[in-house]
Amino acid sequence: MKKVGAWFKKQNAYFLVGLVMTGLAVMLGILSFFWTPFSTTAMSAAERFHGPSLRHLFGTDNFGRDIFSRVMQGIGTTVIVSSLIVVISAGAGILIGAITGYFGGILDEIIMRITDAINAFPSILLALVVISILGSGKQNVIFSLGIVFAPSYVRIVRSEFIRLRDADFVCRARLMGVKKLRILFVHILPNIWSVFWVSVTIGFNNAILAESGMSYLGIGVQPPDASLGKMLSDAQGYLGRAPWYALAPGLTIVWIVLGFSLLSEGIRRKEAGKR
Amino acid sequence: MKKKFSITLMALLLVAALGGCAGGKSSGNESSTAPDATQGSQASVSGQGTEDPNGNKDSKYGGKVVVGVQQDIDSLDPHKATAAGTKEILFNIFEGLLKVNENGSLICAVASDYSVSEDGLTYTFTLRDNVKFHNGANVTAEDVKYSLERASGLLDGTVLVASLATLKSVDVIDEHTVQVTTGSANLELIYSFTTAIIPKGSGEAEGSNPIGTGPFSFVSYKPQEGLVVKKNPDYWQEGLPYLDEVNFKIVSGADSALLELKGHSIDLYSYLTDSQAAELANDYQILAAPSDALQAMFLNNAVAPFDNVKVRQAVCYAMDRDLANEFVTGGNGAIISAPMLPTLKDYYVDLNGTYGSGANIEKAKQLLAEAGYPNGIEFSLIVPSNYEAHVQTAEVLADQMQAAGINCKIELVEWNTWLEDVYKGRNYQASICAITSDMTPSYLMVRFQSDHKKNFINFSSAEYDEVYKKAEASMNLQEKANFYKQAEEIFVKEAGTAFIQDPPITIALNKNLAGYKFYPIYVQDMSTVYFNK
Amino acid sequence: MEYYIAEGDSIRRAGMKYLVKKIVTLIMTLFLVSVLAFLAFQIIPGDVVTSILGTEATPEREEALRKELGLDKPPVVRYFRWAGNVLKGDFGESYRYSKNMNQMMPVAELIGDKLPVTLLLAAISMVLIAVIAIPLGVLWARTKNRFLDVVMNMGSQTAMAIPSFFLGVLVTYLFGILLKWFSPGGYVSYRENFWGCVRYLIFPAISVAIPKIAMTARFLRNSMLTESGSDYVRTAYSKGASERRVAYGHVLRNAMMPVVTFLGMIVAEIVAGSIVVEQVFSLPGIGKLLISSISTRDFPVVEILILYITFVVIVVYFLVDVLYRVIDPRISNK
Amino acid sequence: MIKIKHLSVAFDGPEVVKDVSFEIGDGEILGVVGESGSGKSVTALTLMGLVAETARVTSGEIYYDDQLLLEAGVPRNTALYREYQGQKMSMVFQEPMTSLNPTMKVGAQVEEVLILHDRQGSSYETKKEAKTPEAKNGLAGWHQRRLEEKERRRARVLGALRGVGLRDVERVYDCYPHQLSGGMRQRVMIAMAVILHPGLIIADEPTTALDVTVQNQIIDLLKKINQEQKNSLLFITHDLNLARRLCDRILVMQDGCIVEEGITEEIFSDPRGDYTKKLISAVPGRTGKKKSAHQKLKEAQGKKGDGKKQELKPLVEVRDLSVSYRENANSLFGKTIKKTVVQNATFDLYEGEILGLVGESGCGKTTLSKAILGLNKMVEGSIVHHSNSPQMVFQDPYSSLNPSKTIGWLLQEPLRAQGILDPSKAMTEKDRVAAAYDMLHKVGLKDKYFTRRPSQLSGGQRQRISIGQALITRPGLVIADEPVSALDVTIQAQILDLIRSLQEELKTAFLFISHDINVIYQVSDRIMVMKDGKILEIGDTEEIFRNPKDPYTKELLR
Repeated sequence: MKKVGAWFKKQNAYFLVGLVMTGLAVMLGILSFFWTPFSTTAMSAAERFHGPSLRHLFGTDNFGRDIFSRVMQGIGTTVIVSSLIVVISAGAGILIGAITGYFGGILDEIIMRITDAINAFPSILLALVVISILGSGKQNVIFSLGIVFAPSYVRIVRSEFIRLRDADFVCRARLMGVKKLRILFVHILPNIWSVFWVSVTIGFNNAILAESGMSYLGIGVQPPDASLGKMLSDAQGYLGRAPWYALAPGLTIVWIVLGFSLLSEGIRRKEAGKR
Repeated sequence: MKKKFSITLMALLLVAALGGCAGGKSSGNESSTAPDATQGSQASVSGQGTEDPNGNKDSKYGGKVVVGVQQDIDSLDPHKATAAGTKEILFNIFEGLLKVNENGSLICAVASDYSVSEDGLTYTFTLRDNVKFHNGANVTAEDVKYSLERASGLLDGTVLVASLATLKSVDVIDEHTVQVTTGSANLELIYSFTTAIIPKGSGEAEGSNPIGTGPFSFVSYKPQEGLVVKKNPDYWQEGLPYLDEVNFKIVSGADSALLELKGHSIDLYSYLTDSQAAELANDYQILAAPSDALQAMFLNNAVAPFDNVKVRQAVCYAMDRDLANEFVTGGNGAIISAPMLPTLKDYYVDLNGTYGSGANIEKAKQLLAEAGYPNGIEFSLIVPSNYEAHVQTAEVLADQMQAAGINCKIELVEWNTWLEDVYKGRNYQASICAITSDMTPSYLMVRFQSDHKKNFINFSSAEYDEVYKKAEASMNLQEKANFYKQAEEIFVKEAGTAFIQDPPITIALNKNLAGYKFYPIYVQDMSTVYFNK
Repeated sequence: MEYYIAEGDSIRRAGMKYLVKKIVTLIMTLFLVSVLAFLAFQIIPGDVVTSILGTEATPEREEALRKELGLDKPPVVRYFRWAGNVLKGDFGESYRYSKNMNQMMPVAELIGDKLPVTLLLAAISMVLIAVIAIPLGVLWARTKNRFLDVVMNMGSQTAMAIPSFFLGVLVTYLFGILLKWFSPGGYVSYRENFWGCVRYLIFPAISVAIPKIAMTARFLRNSMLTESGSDYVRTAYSKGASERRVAYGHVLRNAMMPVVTFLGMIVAEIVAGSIVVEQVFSLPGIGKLLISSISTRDFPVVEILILYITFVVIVVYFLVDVLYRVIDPRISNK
Repeated sequence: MIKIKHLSVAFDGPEVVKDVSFEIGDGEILGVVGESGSGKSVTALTLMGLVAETARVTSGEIYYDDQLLLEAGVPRNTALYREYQGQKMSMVFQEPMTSLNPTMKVGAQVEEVLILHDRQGSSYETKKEAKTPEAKNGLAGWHQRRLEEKERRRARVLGALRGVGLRDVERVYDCYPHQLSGGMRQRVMIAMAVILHPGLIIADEPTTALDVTVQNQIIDLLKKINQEQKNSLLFITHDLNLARRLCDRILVMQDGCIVEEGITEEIFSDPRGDYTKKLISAVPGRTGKKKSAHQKLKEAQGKKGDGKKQELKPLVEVRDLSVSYRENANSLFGKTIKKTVVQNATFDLYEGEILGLVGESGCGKTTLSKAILGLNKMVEGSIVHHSNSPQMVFQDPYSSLNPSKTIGWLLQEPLRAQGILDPSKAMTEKDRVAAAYDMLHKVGLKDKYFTRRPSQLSGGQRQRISIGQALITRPGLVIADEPVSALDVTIQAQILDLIRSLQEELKTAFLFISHDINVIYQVSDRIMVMKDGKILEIGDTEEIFRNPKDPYTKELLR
């Protein structure tokens, strides 16, 4: 324990606050798969529109469901959906970015034009196309947003690879006769983690905001699954009578996104300290 | 996204061959303004003695009103408009030979009187003499002939109003009379003569603004913003309309409408959900009336597990309609079990008893076991995402029916996807939505014939088809009603689909506005609305 | 004593080459996007005919409408006929919005009517961003006290974390309903009362601008901190310049360069239509038009809108790039 | 003039400057010599009042004439300092490339000094002019006066620019810094420093980043200014030779203290401190070392039997090699013109030999080396290699090692790659680790560095690993492109010794590239002199140094 205590003291404030906020949210999300204070779908006519109370931390919604349990489940869905979105878009970003950045030429030109096109394409239309191919539900949100966010990663990874492809140690690797793929993924890739990590956290936040935006517009996670975006768009109808119904999911989104950006700021400062 | 399906214009009363039309004005009873108006009864606000129009200007005349509308206008051409939301507004600009009043009965409009021949093949209309178009020109027989020929397809071959397709010819007898002959006799054809009368040639003239004979005349239309109409000073009904200008403002969705209502930038808005109505209770008058639509969990009879009648019956038993009514429509909806509207009293038989309006879990489980599904069924329930009421009903019922082992996975789809996959493609297991109706029994029941192209639930029962054919053909009112009732009983016995309720229309009306009349079919009649200062 | 100063005309000619290359990429991307959008419309279920007729669809009627709208021809023919028209300047007519009795609304007129709303919103947002973010950024960079620095940092992180539709709802609720500074939904068209329209647009502009202000302030602060570490700052101090003169005279000049690019990207993002904010404030801008046109499968409107958005995004990026070269003498014509 | 008593400065932690006291007389040029980290720059910056806030003056005072500028414990009097900075004392920095504001015209930056100090109007010139007849008053008058003032200032700036030897000053006035060469920018810095005729000029390594020829011109300029303006100069450098040519008195600093002080000649003739001796010997002077290089060549010949050079097999034969690259022409669609960087170079490189290649930056030596390794595409003429995969050592120690890997991994990577290329040479994991440790010791580093990352090593240590990585596969030829020019003098000497010893042990041929003639002299058997892409002279080290044929070589050897 002493060792962990020491480790904590050494960290900077941003890292700690960020860790606490995200840790709490992620734990709640994971817990929601096993246990929630109330069933997330059980309705009770008697308890409709109850304000926040000890029994219902965040109050109840128009069906009398406990908002706190639904927010917990919402966190679970949103965090998982967003992480999968980041995995897909980051993975695509690395693959395409590395190849276009390192080799350049016509391939680079074509792929960059495609990424520009995807980037300028309204994500709503792209989502609709994916829905019609894949059917609605979580996997379509994940896949369509994965495609939508890939271009930003491609651009970052590509510029890093362009920067490093003529660095001295890469020149030397070529002289040694190291194979092309090995140069790409063993020599150059490990050097772009710090820049990549920052864009991953930003990407994660954008994924959360986009997922909730999609649910807000009605194409996204299907009821009765609770996604924070869907809850927020439903709650808008009851602003007058039950403002807590809107504030709970809204503030939770802000809490998670803020937590992650503080965490990434903490890591960035730690990283800067080490170099 | 459009709230309800579009409907053709039909009247309630099957008037005998020589029926005349009721007088120009009719009075209705005072409506109750309490939020939960009693369901089923015809609620309308109207009625005051005739007032000398240009007499005292103080009491009711003048003022501007903003009406919140959910869906954009799909066409300014009365004959081509299909969306109910568009017809609802054009009702104020255009009028046909006949017109519907708030009780659903036909009254004379451009025509002052009409008569139908013995064999039901020729209709003769005499024109009212002081009716003027908005551009000041008098309505002539030529205009009527042009309008009816254009709508029926006699003019250029393309049928615009389907129900007029059977017309053979439209002849001008003299200045004031027009005679119309039809190919086949059909008692319900009379209601198609509410089709709009427009000046001769205005349909084809380049860039011409809509000209009709209605209480309000067209001012301007901006897509996505709204349609503005102003008072028609020389409207043939004395004393109407009261308002100077009406702006039908397009609102982007239920949620932002609520914000705008709270900000008092809209005076009248319908399609409120129950919870929204409760939100606005103290700023607005909240009025409710049945919407005359049938909300149901439609079961695809051609697809497992609903190809088995016992399973369908089990669903009907397990469904707790009262719960849905209470949660979604605040108890204002009318529980139904058969494909018929309670308001069509002559044809309605109360079959709620067969499956009960509460949840009968044991019966449902027993039926499922008999049908070979001892541990329940699992199916996907498709719901159009733009209808908040249907989505909420789906969530309530999905949770409630689990007790009976009926597990449904809700799948929200975009409106056009619903039209393509469910309505036209028929590849779905179950779907919650509503089919609107008009005042004719045939409109609802015709679709359940096995071979009918609108039978999207693939209901097929020879017995039903046979009885329906008889009902359609019979010319005797009493006999026709009995046949319809028999058809309803067969459908309910076969549990073709699990009906839920006839949801109410709830509207929010500015506190100092009065004179709003509810119509059984999609009409926003602004001519009777006035400001009581 | 060697001595080189880049000649004037070589800059211009190299600039031309760069310009041509950019125009070619613009055309290629526009073509790619238009094909992508066309394909999307073939794949999405339901087309404009089903959408128009709804449940009233009878096969004959569908057939007639399909022929009337020219949808009966094979897709490839339709695409090239449409593309031909666009190149000839005729953007075609909307399938859904009618102009009057028998004419449908031409797409150019429809978008032309909606565009000023989005542009006005973008302009007001940019003014808000520039006016608030830049002084904030400079203050933040120069402040010495820890507390203010932490407050600014947390504040900007939070501002960036709020989803735009939630922010829209909060702004409407706070300013519209509680404080009654504006009546929600009371959008007044710029044609009748321009200033009334601007007054209304301030509030959606606030919900667009808040996260962007936070981003710009942070960006400017970081840029100023990096610049104030460079050698020429030490030289300036060695000349006896005061802290204020160095901060505004030297550091801000150089720190503003990357900020200009950053602002350029933000302009592209806003002008491409902040769909959700237009939805919440029911502003008849191109963002809302795009959403409703997609759901009503109004193909001509959607295509032109997407082409417009792509065009704006690429042109703005290009302008920013050129601007960067013009104002930053450090970069000779690469 | 300047009195510094018991000055010590600490950066949150250990003291960097420890109890330093010295004086600078009027018109005297005082040299401060020491390696990086010896505290010489911090002392100068503290005197000038430019040291970072985090620095704490723990003891001592600084006097200018007899005005107390700085006292330990008392926060710096910024108002007073601003008065002195630029007017009473000024500073010239090491990096001319970045010391000027890139987005401001050169003229304006020099003029800023006048603007800053004119307002106080205390400087000698402006008082004289104030007596001119009173111009019209009122707004027009005010505007008129401003225009005149501006014109007067512009003239003074142009005068100052001419004073530092710049030609075509009107044009330079309106240029941006990036449009001028390094040397010209340093002259502008000097103009800025001397325009108000301050009593003291501090020059912190003003010539380190410049080429040799330009270096000499700047030194001459500083000497001229000192004689003309009779102000004193504090000249900070790590290069003893430069200090010797310029300074009257020299201080030697090590680890924050002054270890020796004295007249220049005394320091050089009989250095008292042993650190000073070490410094002097580390400087690659022309004396002493010469024989051993000659000797080595003789031995090589001797071993080979009849002593003629021809028996040594050439490793690389280069026959009129021209290297150029495609620069897209300015014309819009015109064909890209070919810019030749290396013109028909012809030379041989023998087995086991160190061939030195010397030339100023931009003369094409790096392009030549990359061409030999096949890294350039646009090559004409022939290159014949007789050895297997030649390796390269780069100048910048920070970018020549993959920062994300451990030293052990870096040393094994060449062996892994070789194993894949030529299965016969494949080695097992254990052998590779052993070879890596062996090379680690060869380059003089302890085992503990095996698991460290490059970021945890000093510049010198990193260069050792870089050399080890190049030699571990026993290549026939290694090209070292300015391997030591980024390092301090003492560390430079160690690396050069390392290269020589490894070269003898492993018999690898080296092509050693540098712009520093003294380094080349110390390490190479034969020397090639290059200018603007052409090889001017090739010959034995001894011969080149005794009678250089080409005028350019003479200038280099001055």
